[in-house]
Amino acid sequence: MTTAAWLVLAFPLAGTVIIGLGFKLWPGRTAGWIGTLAILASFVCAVITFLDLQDRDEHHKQATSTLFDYADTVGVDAKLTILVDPLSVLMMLVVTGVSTLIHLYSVTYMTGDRGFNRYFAYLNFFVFSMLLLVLSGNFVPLIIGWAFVGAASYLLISFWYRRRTATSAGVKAFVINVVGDIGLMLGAYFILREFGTLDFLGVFEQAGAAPVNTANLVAGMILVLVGAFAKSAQMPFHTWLADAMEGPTPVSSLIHAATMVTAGVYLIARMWPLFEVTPAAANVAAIVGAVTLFVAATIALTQTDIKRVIAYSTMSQIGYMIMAVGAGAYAAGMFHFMTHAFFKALLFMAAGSVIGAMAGIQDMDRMGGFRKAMPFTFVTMLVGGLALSGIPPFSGFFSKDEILAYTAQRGGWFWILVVAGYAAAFLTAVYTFRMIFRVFGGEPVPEARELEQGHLHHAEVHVNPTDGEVEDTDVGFPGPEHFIAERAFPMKIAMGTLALLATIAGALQIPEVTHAIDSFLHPTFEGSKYYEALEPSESFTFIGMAVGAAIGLSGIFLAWQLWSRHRGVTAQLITRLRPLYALSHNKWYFDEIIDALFVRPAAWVGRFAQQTFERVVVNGALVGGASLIVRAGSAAVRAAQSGLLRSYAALLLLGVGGVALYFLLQS
Amino acid sequence: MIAATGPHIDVEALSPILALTGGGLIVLLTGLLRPRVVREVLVPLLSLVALGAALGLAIWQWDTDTEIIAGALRVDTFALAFTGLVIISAMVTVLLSWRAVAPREAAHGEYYAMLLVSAAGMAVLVQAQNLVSLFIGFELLSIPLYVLCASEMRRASSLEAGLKYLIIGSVGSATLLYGLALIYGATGSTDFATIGESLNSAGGPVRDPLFLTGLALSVVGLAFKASVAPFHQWTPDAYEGAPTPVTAFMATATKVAALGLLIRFFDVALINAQPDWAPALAALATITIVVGNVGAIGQTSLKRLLAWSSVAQAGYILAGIVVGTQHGIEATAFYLAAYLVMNMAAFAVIVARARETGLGDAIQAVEGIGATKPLLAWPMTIAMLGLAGIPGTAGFVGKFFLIDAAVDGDYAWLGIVIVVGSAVSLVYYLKVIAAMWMRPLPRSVPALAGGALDEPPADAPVGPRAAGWEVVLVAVVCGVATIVLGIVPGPVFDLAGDAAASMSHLF
Amino acid sequence: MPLSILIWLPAAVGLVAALLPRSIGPRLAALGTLGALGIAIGLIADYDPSSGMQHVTDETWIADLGIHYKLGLDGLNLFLVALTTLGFAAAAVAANFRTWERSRLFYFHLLLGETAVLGAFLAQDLALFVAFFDLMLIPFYFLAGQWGDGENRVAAVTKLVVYTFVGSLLMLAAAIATGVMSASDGQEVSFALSDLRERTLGEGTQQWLFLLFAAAFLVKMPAFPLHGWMPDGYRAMPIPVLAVFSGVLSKVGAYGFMRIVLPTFPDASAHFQELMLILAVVSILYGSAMAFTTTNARLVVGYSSVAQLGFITLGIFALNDQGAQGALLQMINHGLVVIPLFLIIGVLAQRAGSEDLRDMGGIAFRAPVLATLFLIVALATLAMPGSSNFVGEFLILLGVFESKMAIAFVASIGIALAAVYGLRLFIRAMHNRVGASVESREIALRDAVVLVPLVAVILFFAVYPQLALSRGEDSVVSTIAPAVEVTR
Amino acid sequence: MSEFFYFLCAIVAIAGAIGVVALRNPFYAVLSLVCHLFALAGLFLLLRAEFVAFAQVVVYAGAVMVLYVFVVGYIGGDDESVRPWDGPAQKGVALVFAGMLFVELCLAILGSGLKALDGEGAPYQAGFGSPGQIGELFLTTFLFAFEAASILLLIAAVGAVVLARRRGAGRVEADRMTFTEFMRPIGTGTTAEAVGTRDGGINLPAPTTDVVSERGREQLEAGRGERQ
Amino acid sequence: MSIEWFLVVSAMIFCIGAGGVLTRRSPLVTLLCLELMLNAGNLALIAFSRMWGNAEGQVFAIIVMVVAACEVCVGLGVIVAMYRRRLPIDVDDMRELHG
Repeated sequence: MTTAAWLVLAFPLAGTVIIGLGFKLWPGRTAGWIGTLAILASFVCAVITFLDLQDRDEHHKQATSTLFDYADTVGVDAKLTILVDPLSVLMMLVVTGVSTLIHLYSVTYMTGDRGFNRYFAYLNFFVFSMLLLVLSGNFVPLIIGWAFVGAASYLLISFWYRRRTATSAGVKAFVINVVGDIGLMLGAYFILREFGTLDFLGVFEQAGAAPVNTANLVAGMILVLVGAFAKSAQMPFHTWLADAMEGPTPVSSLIHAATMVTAGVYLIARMWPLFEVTPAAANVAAIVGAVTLFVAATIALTQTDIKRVIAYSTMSQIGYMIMAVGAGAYAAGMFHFMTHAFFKALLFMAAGSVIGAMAGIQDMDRMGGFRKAMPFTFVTMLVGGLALSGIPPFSGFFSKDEILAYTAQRGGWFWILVVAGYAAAFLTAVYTFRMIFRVFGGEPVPEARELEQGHLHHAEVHVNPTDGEVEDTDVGFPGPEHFIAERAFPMKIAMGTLALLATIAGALQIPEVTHAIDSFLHPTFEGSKYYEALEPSESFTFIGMAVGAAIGLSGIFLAWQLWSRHRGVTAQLITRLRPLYALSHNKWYFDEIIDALFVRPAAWVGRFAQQTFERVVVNGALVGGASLIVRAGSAAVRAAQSGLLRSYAALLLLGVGGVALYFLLQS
Repeated sequence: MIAATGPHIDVEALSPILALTGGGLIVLLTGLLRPRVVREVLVPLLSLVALGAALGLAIWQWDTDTEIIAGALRVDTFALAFTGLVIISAMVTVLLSWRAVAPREAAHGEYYAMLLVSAAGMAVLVQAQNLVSLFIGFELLSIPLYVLCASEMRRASSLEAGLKYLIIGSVGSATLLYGLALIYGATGSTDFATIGESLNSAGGPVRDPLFLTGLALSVVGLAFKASVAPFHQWTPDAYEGAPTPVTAFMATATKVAALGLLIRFFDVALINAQPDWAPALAALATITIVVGNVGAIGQTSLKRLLAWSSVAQAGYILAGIVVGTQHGIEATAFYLAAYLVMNMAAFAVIVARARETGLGDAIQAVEGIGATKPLLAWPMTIAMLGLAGIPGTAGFVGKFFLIDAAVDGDYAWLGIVIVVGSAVSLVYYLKVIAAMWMRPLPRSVPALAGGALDEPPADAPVGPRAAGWEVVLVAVVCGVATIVLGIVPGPVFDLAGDAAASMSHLF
Repeated sequence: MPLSILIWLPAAVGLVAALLPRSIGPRLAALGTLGALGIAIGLIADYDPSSGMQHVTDETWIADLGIHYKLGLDGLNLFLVALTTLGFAAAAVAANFRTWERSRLFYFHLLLGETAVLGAFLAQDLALFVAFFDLMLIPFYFLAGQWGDGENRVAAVTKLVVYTFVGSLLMLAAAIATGVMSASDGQEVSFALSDLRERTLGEGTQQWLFLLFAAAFLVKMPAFPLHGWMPDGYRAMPIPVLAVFSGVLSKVGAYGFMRIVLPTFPDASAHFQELMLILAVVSILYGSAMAFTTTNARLVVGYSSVAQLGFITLGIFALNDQGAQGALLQMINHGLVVIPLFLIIGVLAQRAGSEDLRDMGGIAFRAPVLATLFLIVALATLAMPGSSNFVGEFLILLGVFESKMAIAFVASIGIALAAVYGLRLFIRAMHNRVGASVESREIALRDAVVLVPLVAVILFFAVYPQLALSRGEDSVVSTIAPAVEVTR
Repeated sequence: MSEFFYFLCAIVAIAGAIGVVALRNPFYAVLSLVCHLFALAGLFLLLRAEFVAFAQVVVYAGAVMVLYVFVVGYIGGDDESVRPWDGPAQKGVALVFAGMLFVELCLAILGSGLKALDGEGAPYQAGFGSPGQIGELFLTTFLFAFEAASILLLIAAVGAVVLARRRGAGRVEADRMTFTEFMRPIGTGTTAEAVGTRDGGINLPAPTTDVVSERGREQLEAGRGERQ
Repeated sequence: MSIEWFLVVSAMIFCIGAGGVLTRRSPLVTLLCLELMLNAGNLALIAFSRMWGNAEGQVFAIIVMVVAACEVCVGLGVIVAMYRRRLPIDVDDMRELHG
């Protein structure tokens, strides 16, 4: 069974190496197909692993395997170990599955891009890293996977590296992720100090016995949370996610929606034994999740870049998950992770299709009326939207409401979080359908008309959608061609499949009916004090679901009122609620704050060191000073060497006097 | 009427000095013969023979340890070792002088005779066993040097150097004389042995002001010859003005003699008073190191640069005397040997370049020779690195030894002064190296590949000329010696050990 | 015996090569360095971690001073020796693809330098170490002064030599003092490290000796604020020389701390621990700050080295096993990344016609291979997890975390800053629009010949750092044991 | 009696010394030195050093001083011109330094613990300081010094000749020459010629390349120029 | 007359000579001053020899006279040589060598 798991890791790596080494050889789309097949193979292996796991009895659904000692010295046991258990298998399945579809989607979407092979090498590398992350059974490989996905995300964000916007966004993402890595590393130190091992199982065994809320451990887990937040774009480490939309759309859909950004959720769920002995840290997670999900939702309301809207909604949805796992609703969190992977990936793909139709333009102000022109895209987007807004019977409905129900079950101040959750749910519905109405409703824009005539619009000159800079034609990516789902079969398959999943996945976990996820994950969370204990009462559950559905529908209704029925009302609203609008539109000024707090001071220090300190102290005082003294002495001595014989004699006599005096004093 | 019976004369022990003086007289007389071959070939050859004989005799006498001629001289290993160093330096000087201008100006016979007598004077100085022979040796050393300094009479600077050296030198010797007089007065004897007895006897005048002042004055006189600051000021001028071979001789042999005498003075005669004089000497050493090193910075005349550096080196060596241990004497002796070969290599190169270019001893004379003249560039490089104390050269081992002795004698801070001084000294030593390797050959200076002459400049009777094989030979041999001493110092260490050992049981 | 061969082989070859005709000399020199590399690999292969010091040679050199010609190989210097030979081999081969005037002299100096560095690493006698340590610099003086870049290179390199020699000579004095003072009366003076370890000095003595040694090593590294020689010196050196100078020579200082200072002056090391740690942290932050503001590519790497050596110092003065292990590993890693980095910068400078980052950019598309190599090296430089550098920094910070937690937290900022300047260097050179006068060309085969193996080594260590760790562990632990004892 | 004699000699000696230092005309300075030497000889007599006193008068005040007078006459004994910068300041410095030294010496002499110092000296025994005793010492204890002194005198004389002999312009002696030329005796400028026995006129302006030649100077200037 | 008196005189002469070296510019006179210093030494020697009643001092004094004579003649030789080269006979003008 672990062999299959190793294979899961092996295929994407192999894909990366093959594509990378042969980057000059592969004609046309070959590299794309290689990549897709590699991921597909690893998906198959994941399924095999899953089946093996199912064969085992309840109490032995856990296996570890060590490849070799990575750095096993002086009390540090960093081994290359994988841990296969329901949690990691679930992650494996979702990651490989979604990745396969997105690879498929990319094969056409990226066609014609001059970086086609590089793209698939990176993408495979990402999948490898993500799987390493979810499979690792030891902190060091975990951190490695953690950083690798960060690197992969950097590479793909600045994939179109002729764009300054892309490269700077990449750096931003990378640096914030490194901060996360550092947090994780320092957290690992605390854990190592506490339990003397870096091996997950070793740590977890001792964790049960550990006293609650010991300062060391709390500090450690909070540092671990920093890692989780940075990766999952939780506040205040979220600013990179919106900029990350510089990457190609499939990348956004795979990395920045379906998989990588949810790593934080996985991490917290994986570390549950530690978090349960450090409730303080767990609560921090829950609160930050709640805040993020609300703030992100408010921001999403006013963004006009279609990808950024979805990005902020991703933030918000991950907020839900973090809140869930923070509150102890692990199964719910993972469940929402899964459904979210489906419908959010779907939404991004649909958006990609629209962008294709707009020939690279992402600004919703310039879109509209695509309903007739691209029915398939419209339907899939609609499905995704409904799932996102939590309308029954779509998957999002069940997962989100489960989260809220379980959180509410914790009682006490958790109710505040729940309220925030419902409020955000309302906003979610609003901004989601704002997007849909603005893109597909209303008068068709020229591009839409052109498409209705059956011709896909092509821009004569490509510009960077972010800053309007004209693209570098010498190298010429992003590619001159672009594709829409209606015309590309692979894209259709990918989106269709996801649409289907987004619709039905909810069936896995219908309250009082099915408990697939719950029971599947049970072995992992055996002994958790919340896993069984937290069981919302029947009535409560259904009230919650009713409320959820109602909120979702009313949100959609409001959106319909504002952006479909009375267009233009929004303008008045904006003028009336200027400050709120500004706050939301400027993303609560987080970029500015961080800039003022960290970036500028660092730059200032750098300049000070460069321009002042180096010159004045390092060269001036230390080097210059010394040489100055020496030169002064030299000048003096050589001035005394005047060539005047009598002055020589004078000095000689002076010396005589001095020496004689000294000796006289000795008597 | 007193029947005067001459003292027994131990000719064997006296033989080195006899060889030197006798050789001097022979050379002087031979120089009167007229054929040019005699003057320009035979005379230097004879001088070399005399020196060689002296050296051989010194080695033959290596283990003797006697007082000769009624206690005028003491011949022991230490004295012979230092005599040997002096003789070697003199031999090198003869080689450097062979085709130099100075002998032609001063007439060969006289020139070499004075060189030999001066060497003899140094030998007397290090062997002196009573105040009178000390003083006479001192003068025997100086007076010929005064003349030699001025011997390039067509050059004003040479005369200037001579006169300056003579006047300051005479002040120095007058001071020395007065000091010796006071010592005689305080102890009532001119014989070292008797002086030592009366000093070490109970209630002896060791702490008597009369004696101490005499001591102070004589120290000054000797320090002056060793060009210890603040009595160093004649050094740069005299070294720059004097003919280069003479400079080489002064820089090495004179130091050897003066420091040898200082050792006898302090580390043997006055060893019991070491706590009294050591601080003063240490202070002088520090001043000397500082002054010498900073003075050398920014010099453009190589001879002047080496003069200042020799001042600094004197400071280093003084550290070995300060501690007043056998270890220190050993270190001093070794360092003097190392210092001798390093400086000789440098001076040989200067002579060679001065002959090949019209640039005299200016640093431009060596610019760019790294590319064209490895046989000169490498010895100079090694010499500079050695003087700076870079590992792999004699200088490093020597400094190591000196610092070792300093620390051993609880003068660790002096060791640190030494290393700081060496660090500063790199500034000017590297300047020379940079000139040789990292600057282009000055365009207008004729590059003499294998001594092929091109048109001499109009104003010089004989223009740039070949360096002469013997000069190059000296440079190479000394360069190699520097390296060898740096890697296998063992043998020379043993000799220095013998020398030091022979001192320990004197008084 | 094999060690003596290893040390003297380069110098001998260099001498021979200097006498052979111009056509053969350089090739032979390169072969010589490769031969040394071969020997080093052989030594790694037959190294036995369990049995302490190996291949010990112990001849009396200068009996009167108690100086021995004593060499020995253990886990502490094993990989540093290998690194040295690798670095010089790379430099010699790389240099072979360029034409130098008076080339034979160039290689003579280069190989003499290799001998000196190897000697410093292998010496087990303090005096011998000092000798090699001081000698080390001279060949580089000639290399930079004669074949260097820039108008005022002579002044720059003179500054470099004098500055570093102030430190080295102070150490000379301190070393002698150590040998003499540690010999209690009756004992024969000895400079053998093994003896010095046994003969402990008084607290006060240890302290001033420690400071003198520290001066030498910190200057050599260089560490803040003693890096004044670095900017000019780096600009003055020819690229292959600079690669070894920064990649290998700087390690001798750090190595000296571990090999000499910690075992010989345990009390002083403990006494000055905070001072050194703070100095190290400041070096990290300052170096990083300089690295992401300066625009000269060489200096970016130069200042990053200041930061990296700060990390190494940090690990050493954590005064515990983790820190030391990490420091040792990090020395190797830093050498491994810096050498290719400088060679790459050389290539980039050819492309852009300048070493200024502002004139570079955008050649990744036409030079994917170069970009990939550069990317790997850059990510390794910024200690990305999965690189061996990460393991090094992980252990170092763990060590500091165990001894002085607060400092570990401050130092970890350095990792984030490293990400900034690392990526900045890569992006400014490779991404964005093509620079004005940049000729966008793929890496030439002759450069690849040198770079690819180096990158391969980096990748190997990234996958299996255990190789170095397991071989080093016993020696490191036993070497620093005295200092660790004191802190306990 | 002896007191009077002592003071007479002492005062004259010191006065003579001061005269040497003070008189601007070298010729007068020499003369006052002569007086000084005579007075000193007197003091020697008081100290029972008859032979030394005698030698002092004959050798010193006689021979050496004559040499002086000759040279002064030869190079013209005109007064030292007064320079602006060596006015009182220079003299002041000299006075201070000399005074300091004098004080120290007096401290040494008067502060000494030696009883004998303020005695008349050892009891006089016959023959003390007589030529006989001195001569005996010279031939026994100080034989070496005696011989060495002779060498010293010789070499000093040679040196003086080397320095002071006449030189005229002569033909250039080529650096390379045929063997016969090389063997053929020519004017060499040895002592023999200096004392003017044979072809003294012929002297050789020998090659002066150790001197900085004109052309060399230009290059040096140029060099300095480009360095600054 | 006690020996000290003589010594004081000799010390005075010595210092006068030294002062002369510092003040006089003509090398001729400087040489005379050197003579003074040496004579001071001589006087001291003789005084001491009287004090100890051994003639070594007197012998020494005679040697010193020889030395003095030698210095004088060499010194005068240099001066004459300079005069021949038409060089100024003035120590303050001998400044080609300095720095």
